[in-house]
Amino acid sequence: MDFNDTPEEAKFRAEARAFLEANCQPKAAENDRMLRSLKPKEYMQAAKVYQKRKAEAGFAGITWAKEHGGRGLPPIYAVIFNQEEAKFDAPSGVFAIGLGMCLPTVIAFGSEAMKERYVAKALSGEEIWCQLFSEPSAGSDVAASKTKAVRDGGDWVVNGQKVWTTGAHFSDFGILLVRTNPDVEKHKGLTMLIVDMKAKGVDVRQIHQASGGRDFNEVYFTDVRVPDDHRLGEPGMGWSVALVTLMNERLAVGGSYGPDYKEVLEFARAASSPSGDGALIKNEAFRQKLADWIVRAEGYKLAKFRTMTALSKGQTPGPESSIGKVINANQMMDIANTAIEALDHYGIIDDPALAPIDGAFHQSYMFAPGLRIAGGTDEILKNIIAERVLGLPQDHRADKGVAFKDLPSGR
Amino acid sequence: MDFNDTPEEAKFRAEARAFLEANCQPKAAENDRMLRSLKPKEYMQAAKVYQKRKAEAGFAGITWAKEHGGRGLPPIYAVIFNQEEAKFDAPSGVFAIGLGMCLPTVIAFGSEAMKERYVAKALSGEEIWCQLFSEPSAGSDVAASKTKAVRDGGDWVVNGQKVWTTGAHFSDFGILLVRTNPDVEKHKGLTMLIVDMKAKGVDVRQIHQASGGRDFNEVYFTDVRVPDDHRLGEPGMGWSVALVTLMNERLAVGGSYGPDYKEVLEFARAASSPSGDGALIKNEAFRQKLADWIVRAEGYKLAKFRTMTALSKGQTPGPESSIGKVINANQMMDIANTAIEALDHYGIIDDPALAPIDGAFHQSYMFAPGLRIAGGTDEILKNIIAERVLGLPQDHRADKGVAFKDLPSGR
Amino acid sequence: MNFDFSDDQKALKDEARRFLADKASSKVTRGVLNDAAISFDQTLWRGVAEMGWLGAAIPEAYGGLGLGHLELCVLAEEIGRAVAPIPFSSTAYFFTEALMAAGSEAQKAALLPKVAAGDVIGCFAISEGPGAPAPGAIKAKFDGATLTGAKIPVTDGDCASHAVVAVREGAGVSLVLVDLAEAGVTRTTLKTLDPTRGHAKLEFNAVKAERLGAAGQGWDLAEAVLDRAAVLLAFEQVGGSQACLDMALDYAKSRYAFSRPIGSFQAIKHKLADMYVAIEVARSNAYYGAWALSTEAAELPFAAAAARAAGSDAYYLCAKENIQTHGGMGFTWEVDCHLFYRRAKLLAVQAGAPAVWKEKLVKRLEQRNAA
Amino acid sequence: MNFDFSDDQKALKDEARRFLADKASSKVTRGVLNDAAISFDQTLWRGVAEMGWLGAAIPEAYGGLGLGHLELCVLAEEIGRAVAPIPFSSTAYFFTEALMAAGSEAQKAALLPKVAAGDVIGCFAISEGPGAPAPGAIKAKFDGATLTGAKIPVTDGDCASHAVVAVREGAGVSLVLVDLAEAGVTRTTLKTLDPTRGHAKLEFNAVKAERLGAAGQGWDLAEAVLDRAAVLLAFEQVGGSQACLDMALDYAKSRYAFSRPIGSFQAIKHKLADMYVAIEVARSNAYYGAWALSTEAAELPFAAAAARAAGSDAYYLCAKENIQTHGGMGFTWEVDCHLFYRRAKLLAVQAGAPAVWKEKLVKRLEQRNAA
Repeated sequence: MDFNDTPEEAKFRAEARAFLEANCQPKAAENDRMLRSLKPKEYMQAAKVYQKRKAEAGFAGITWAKEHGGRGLPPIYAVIFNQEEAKFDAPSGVFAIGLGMCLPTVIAFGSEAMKERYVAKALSGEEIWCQLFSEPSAGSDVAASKTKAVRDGGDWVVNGQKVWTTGAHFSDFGILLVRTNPDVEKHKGLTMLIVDMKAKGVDVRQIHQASGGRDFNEVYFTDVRVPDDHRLGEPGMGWSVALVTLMNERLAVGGSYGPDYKEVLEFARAASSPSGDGALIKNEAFRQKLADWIVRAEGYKLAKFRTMTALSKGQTPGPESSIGKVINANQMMDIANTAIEALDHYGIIDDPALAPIDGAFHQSYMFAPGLRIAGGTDEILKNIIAERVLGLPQDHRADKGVAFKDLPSGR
Repeated sequence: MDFNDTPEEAKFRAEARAFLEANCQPKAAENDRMLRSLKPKEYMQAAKVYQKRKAEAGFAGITWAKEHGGRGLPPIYAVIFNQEEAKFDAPSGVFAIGLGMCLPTVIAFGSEAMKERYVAKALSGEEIWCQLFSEPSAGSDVAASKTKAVRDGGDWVVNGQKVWTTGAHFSDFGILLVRTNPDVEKHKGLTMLIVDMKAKGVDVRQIHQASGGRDFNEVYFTDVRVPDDHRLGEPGMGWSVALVTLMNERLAVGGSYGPDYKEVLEFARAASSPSGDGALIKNEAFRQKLADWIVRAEGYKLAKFRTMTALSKGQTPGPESSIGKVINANQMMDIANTAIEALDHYGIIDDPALAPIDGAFHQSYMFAPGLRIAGGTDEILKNIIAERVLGLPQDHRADKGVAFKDLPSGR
Repeated sequence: MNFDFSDDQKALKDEARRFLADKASSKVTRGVLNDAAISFDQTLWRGVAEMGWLGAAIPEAYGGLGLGHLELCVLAEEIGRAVAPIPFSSTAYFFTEALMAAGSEAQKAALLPKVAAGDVIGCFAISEGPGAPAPGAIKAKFDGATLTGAKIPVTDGDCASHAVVAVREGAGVSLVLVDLAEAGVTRTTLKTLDPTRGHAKLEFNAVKAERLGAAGQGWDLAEAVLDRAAVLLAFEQVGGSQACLDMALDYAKSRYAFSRPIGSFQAIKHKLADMYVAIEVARSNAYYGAWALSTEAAELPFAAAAARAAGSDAYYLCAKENIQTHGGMGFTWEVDCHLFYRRAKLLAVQAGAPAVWKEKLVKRLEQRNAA
Repeated sequence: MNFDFSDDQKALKDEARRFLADKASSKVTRGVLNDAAISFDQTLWRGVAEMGWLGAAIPEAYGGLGLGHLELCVLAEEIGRAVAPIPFSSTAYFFTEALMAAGSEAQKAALLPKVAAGDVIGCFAISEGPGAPAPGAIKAKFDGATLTGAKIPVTDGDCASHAVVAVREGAGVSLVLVDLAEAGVTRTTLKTLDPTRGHAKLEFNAVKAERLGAAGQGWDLAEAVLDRAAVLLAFEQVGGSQACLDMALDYAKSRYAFSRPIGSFQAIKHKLADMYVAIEVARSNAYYGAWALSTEAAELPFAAAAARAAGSDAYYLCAKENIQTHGGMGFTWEVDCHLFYRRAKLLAVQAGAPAVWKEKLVKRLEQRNAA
């Protein structure tokens, strides 16, 4: 056992580091606070410049085939670059969904013409992509998507609504899951399209979150015309296309957020104990909780090292990576709640100027409930672990053999 | 709000107390440790004598109609007697299931002749009853009982096996749920019989529990003949009969077991803290846990007072009493586990001569897993709360409209 | 055994629920939530005053209804259920209880009628920064006539007309009564997790104040007031928890996923059953607190701590799992889930965080069962 | 990045699993469980010795295989999975590690070969009664030549031939080596929650003993041995947890209720998913401990504490929920669930209960991030 890179990996890591040092600032704090409220225009400019350089330097699409502008390297190299990039204030977030989920789908199912048209421009950051799957009545059950596309000559005419779309308001294109045949079973009547987000009839509205932020959007489609040559996969095959896209999602959302346990330690040295005597860090109840957080945080980090090891041996990691979000979202909430309560009455103050760590605990408290839901609820992820990792039988399927239009749908 | 009896209740309580003082010894400890291993012969003798006196004094069947030898009083009076009886070493346990579950069923569904024959003798403790519902492959799903009864002339011929039968080895009679028609739906092919536990072909074997004790039995039936006049309700109506019996069960198992929090406090004053400095009771982590136990134990006790209040106003309590076992079984395990771990390495010793409180924590540790299962698992009880208290829709029923014999049954 | 509210009290509860359903819909709460300039809803406050709720536990001699604390408990539950955006708890629990416990005849005669009429908004100022307040740590000073120091945070401190303040006086701690209109008072509104209630930092620079109760008795008085308020806050927590469960139930029955009501899935069933169990435990402990409060029983300190601990845990569980049950919808600003999630945290930390009350509970158990 | 065991180590693990499936079935474990007179299985012990496992981490110079600690870790996982009724941990983790860490050349030469051959059964005696042992509390005395005092409990103390004992020597604590065949040793077998392993109270009355390591260094040595043993015990805990999950999975897939496999109900699915998550966390922390142990890394104390805390929590969860998943069957003596539930508690409390290791973990975090 060792935590060392192979010689090739070490060489690559050095290159990556050199590129990053040349192109961005190292991070102030060790752990980033992602998913804060929206990035401003200037950020977007910087992001595009950075992505262009990244592509020129060959650090975009590291695992992609050379023919698509990639470098054809095994996944471990992408992980290594991400590890290094995470140490810098690299504005790569806005491309994550496009390059991580959308374009791989385009590459897998798109025509030569489409790949020609879209892949390079996405890789170089010229064009930004979003993913349009979830709907108000199709969250955990994405395959229940209702957004309708009807064939009209050479086009599809799309009407409906998508929701929780990250980055829709600054995206140029999106991959869109639509219902093209309501007369067959739920999973069999879906089709995947590439939609121009600037097209007539596309209306993007930001969602006001319970946490106060506006990180996501709803997207309304009114008679939006999509040429049939912008279809990914055959009509009715949309679900199999979507599965390819979703395979990558959970990896994307698995990160750990909020103050890490080292920051919690610093906080606890400064804060006072609920029992009134001395510092919080001296409180045994708090120490036992802190130990549990360390164990889970380390366990999650080390599990990722095991995944990396598998990658580095050329194996592909399975849905076990689902455990990350289940652990982190709940732990983030528990840490935030414990810290806030440790402040006693003062804990209600969430003004970054007055609250510890610029109000990071309070942001965690308000954001964690969303994290328990985004990219698969705790319940869905546990189903996935139970069924795909542990091989337990599926729950009863009420929709088996029933035409989509005849399924009960409630509110 | 007050915790006082009404004048009538107070009068009754005084009578009860007088009877108890005259007939049994007050308890040494405040909380009893029920469900220990089996009572010896002498105990059985004492129990029968006590029950006879109880019946003569009119404290058996307090809520039963006068015509059945009862006193025709509202349920609150039974609760009051039980409260008082609980303060004494009263050997009433062996009659609990018979008088609490079996005989009410006999009274509700039995012929005049059967009531004539059985009710009085049960009430006076002359004859003891048990309940034969659960089977190896019908636990949570009791209605899936397989034990077969085939009509032969004036008799039913019973073959099969029941399990987890409390007191079968010292019972004279039992109410027995049997499958009389496998060709109809699960719930429609059951019938309830009264079986003579001393009859030919009835074989009672004690179950060796994981905890080491032998509190329950398996009962095997081989060509056991039961006269048709010992049927309770119509053939095929067994499930509705069983529901009447089961209504009372959860109330029966809802008690709280293991050391109570006052004993835990005593223990914690004597034991030493895991952090090595001073007594366990000074340890803040332990204190927070103790607080949680107090809150739940008090909550459970006070919820029972609310139920009593309803009873005292003539209302009947619903399945909300299910919360008792869910709270207590898990808390019993948590308390036991915490106490054992607080003893560090020494905690592994379960010799009553060496372990605290005569090994009560260790007995709890080994018995609690059974308590989480007996009389409805945590999962079943939560389903009951969800469906019957909260009115949530039933889960999908795979057995709807399928003949019992065609149902998949696994192992 | 009569461990329940009377029919009259239940009727009052129903009346309160109907009134609040009409006058304190979430639209009203959001009015305060969305406007940083407003710290409470004037109309609702007036309405509540007209209903006489502010004087429910105030003797008729002082302009109250003289009903008693059981009545105040049922009102508290409904106010908690409605997440009402008014300084009710600060005024009717903390300020009024402090006045009634320690106020001189003159003080009571001067203020209680105005409280009952809704013309005085009270607040209770102990905290002086992060962490649980301790008698030794109180820095705000009282020289017998004037008060100097700072209190942060003070719930409803931005809209209150009067404050009861814990101060250092000589070696000990006293409570003093302050008219916040006096010269030398500076209020700074605070941004908090629960903007549906007002919070402020109160700074006092040689502000005229009068003692409430005897000098040096302040800490014991404060503890007594906190115990009484704890029971009432526990009822707000029970009401809020129940509202979350009701909301989650309603959604779970009508929302479909995989062509079934999500409430037919065991994961949701057991989640809601856990909420129900937590509420039953909290409600039962709250009732016991109500009994102790209304009878001035010696069990009050123990019962109050248990009620408060149970209420805080139940509300946190119910508020977060109500969001979870609602899925994505529950994380939107438009759906009310977050109103409860925010209020749950305020009710958990004001007047002492859960860990503090659990510590008190064990201490009081130790006292009750002295070794 | 190579955070996994090598192919050779995995092959050794598979070999161990096959061997134990054959030689250490639950029938063998029950042989010890059901016979109070037997404290371990002789045949299995011999077999394990012949496989060379006892000497896996002992250098060839001392008769061992000289493989190393990573190999010992994979063996520990399989031994934990099998709930093997043998004094393996006491001998191969505690006794051997103590000897290798502090033994003189003579001591090592005299004993290690016998350990590797299975002719010496070792045990590690620190506890002197309820509560976590502390250096100040050690009462057993060593006068430079003989040992007097009592140790309770000592895991495998009833079958061990030798013991490493923590003793008071002057002001400090030392470790001494005792041949339990010496005069003055009294053993009293103890009744415990896990009868598949032997436990005893050892009383020493002026028993001949020799120092292991320097005088006064005993506590530091003991701590070092405990850290090393903690990692190995964590692997036993991971193995036991995994066995519980496998058992529960197998049952959940084949057991029907309401005409469906119980594993198709979300309550069971999520229960087993929770077990899986706990095991992944425990396994990852155990691997880190293995790395630190095998490389003598400075991170060992931190890693060992994390591995032990994670292992204890995971095993308790998995053992109790495995019973719950089995329902009534799981509560019978005949079904193996309780073997794991019993062993889980032994592994949790021996060498320090979970709370003790969590406290160590935080202390070590504080040291690592000195203020």
